[in-house]
Amino acid sequence: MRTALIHEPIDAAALLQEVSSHGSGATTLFLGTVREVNDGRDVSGIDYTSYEAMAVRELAKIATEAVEKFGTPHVVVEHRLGALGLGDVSVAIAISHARRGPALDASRYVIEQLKQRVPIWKREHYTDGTREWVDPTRHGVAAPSGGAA
Amino acid sequence: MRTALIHEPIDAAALLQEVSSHGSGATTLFLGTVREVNDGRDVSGIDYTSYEAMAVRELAKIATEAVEKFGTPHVVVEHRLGALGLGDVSVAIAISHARRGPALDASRYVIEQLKQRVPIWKREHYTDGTREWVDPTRHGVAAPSGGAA
Amino acid sequence: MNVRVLLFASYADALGTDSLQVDVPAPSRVRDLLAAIQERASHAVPPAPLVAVNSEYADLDQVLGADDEVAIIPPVAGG
Amino acid sequence: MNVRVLLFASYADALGTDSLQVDVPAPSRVRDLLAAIQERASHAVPPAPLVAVNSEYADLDQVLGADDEVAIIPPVAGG
Repeated sequence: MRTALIHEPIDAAALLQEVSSHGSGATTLFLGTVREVNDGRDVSGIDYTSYEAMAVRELAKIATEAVEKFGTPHVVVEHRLGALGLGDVSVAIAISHARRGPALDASRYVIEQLKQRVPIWKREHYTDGTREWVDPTRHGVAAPSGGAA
Repeated sequence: MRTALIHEPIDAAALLQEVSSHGSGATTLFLGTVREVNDGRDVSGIDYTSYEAMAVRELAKIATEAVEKFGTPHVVVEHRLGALGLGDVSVAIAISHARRGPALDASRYVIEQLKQRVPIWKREHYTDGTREWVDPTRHGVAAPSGGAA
Repeated sequence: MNVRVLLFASYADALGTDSLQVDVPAPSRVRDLLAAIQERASHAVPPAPLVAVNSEYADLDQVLGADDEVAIIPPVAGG
Repeated sequence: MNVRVLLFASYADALGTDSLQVDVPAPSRVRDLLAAIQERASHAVPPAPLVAVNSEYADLDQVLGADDEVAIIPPVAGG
């Protein structure tokens, strides 16, 4: 298990390598990426900021919960901070498990918990030159929220 | 959308690239890999064989269903055939979507349907020199089945 | 009529071949063909396996033509 | 006592700073600190935001010490 906040591009292939194991029959990778439209506005990029001391601890707690809940030590999560452009990967979650069910469940668990608990914020930049902090709580449950994922 | 049966190693990074899109906020990759123990027996490798003419069609049908059901064209599935060793990737499912929920759901849909419908068979080779066709229907629902995933 | 039957994996091993030509009356249904195969090779193939006709899953009542290619599908194990 | 308060993202923008020193009586609870912040900067921070004390989520009744570092957490938006 490993979790990290990083300020460089995420290397998804390296994460897959890191969780690979001869005991695993299934590997899942989840990537969050910066998408070009959010709430109907044209996005040109996103700045990710964080309360790093706390985010590091909260990320590690979530991964530990996943390890205990789904019974695999092969959980690696990286979240990138800083200025990201369209298509850039903001978060990567790599998990391997003997069986596919828990590998898929664990991947979903980590991204859902991360989005609820880890103190990371994003400010979207729009093509019209404006920028705004994203507030997922302003939207109804059914509406897409967040610029990435 | 693209599906294929291939006889060479699967290039997971290339599949991620293939489904990437500025309209996507979430990308999922599922990999099935050959694991070293199945039903308590030590596995040394697996031969994958197929009724290729039908498997090609059935794989394409499943991907088409996923495209329609989850509303993203970014679905790529490759299944490898032939002699695979421990840790080798037998199947890769790459999907990207504007939002994470449908990306995760689509990944699970494709692997579950693939395991039920696509005419591919595997013969496990064990470290004691024996080999056997895998029959997932011999097991109860709760038991792990299959050498990979 | 003579129907071409494809066998795979454990069924091909059990019958020692990956295809058969099976003579059945015209018209015949999938279940009639399976009964004929059971006569030739009882226990090698279960009485009601998955069957595909021309690369599509078919049910036991599907009517067969002489040019149809029928595949007997062992429990699939992809992934 | 003087408690150090960290602000982030939209809250830091609204208050024009990423930290405050807030004077509250000892002992005080998280809710007392939030009331003091509301007095200084009403509308910039909602009345009951998420709060962390020493990098752990805390509830409104948690008692604060002078050395505690309190963070006011805007709606998180990671991923």
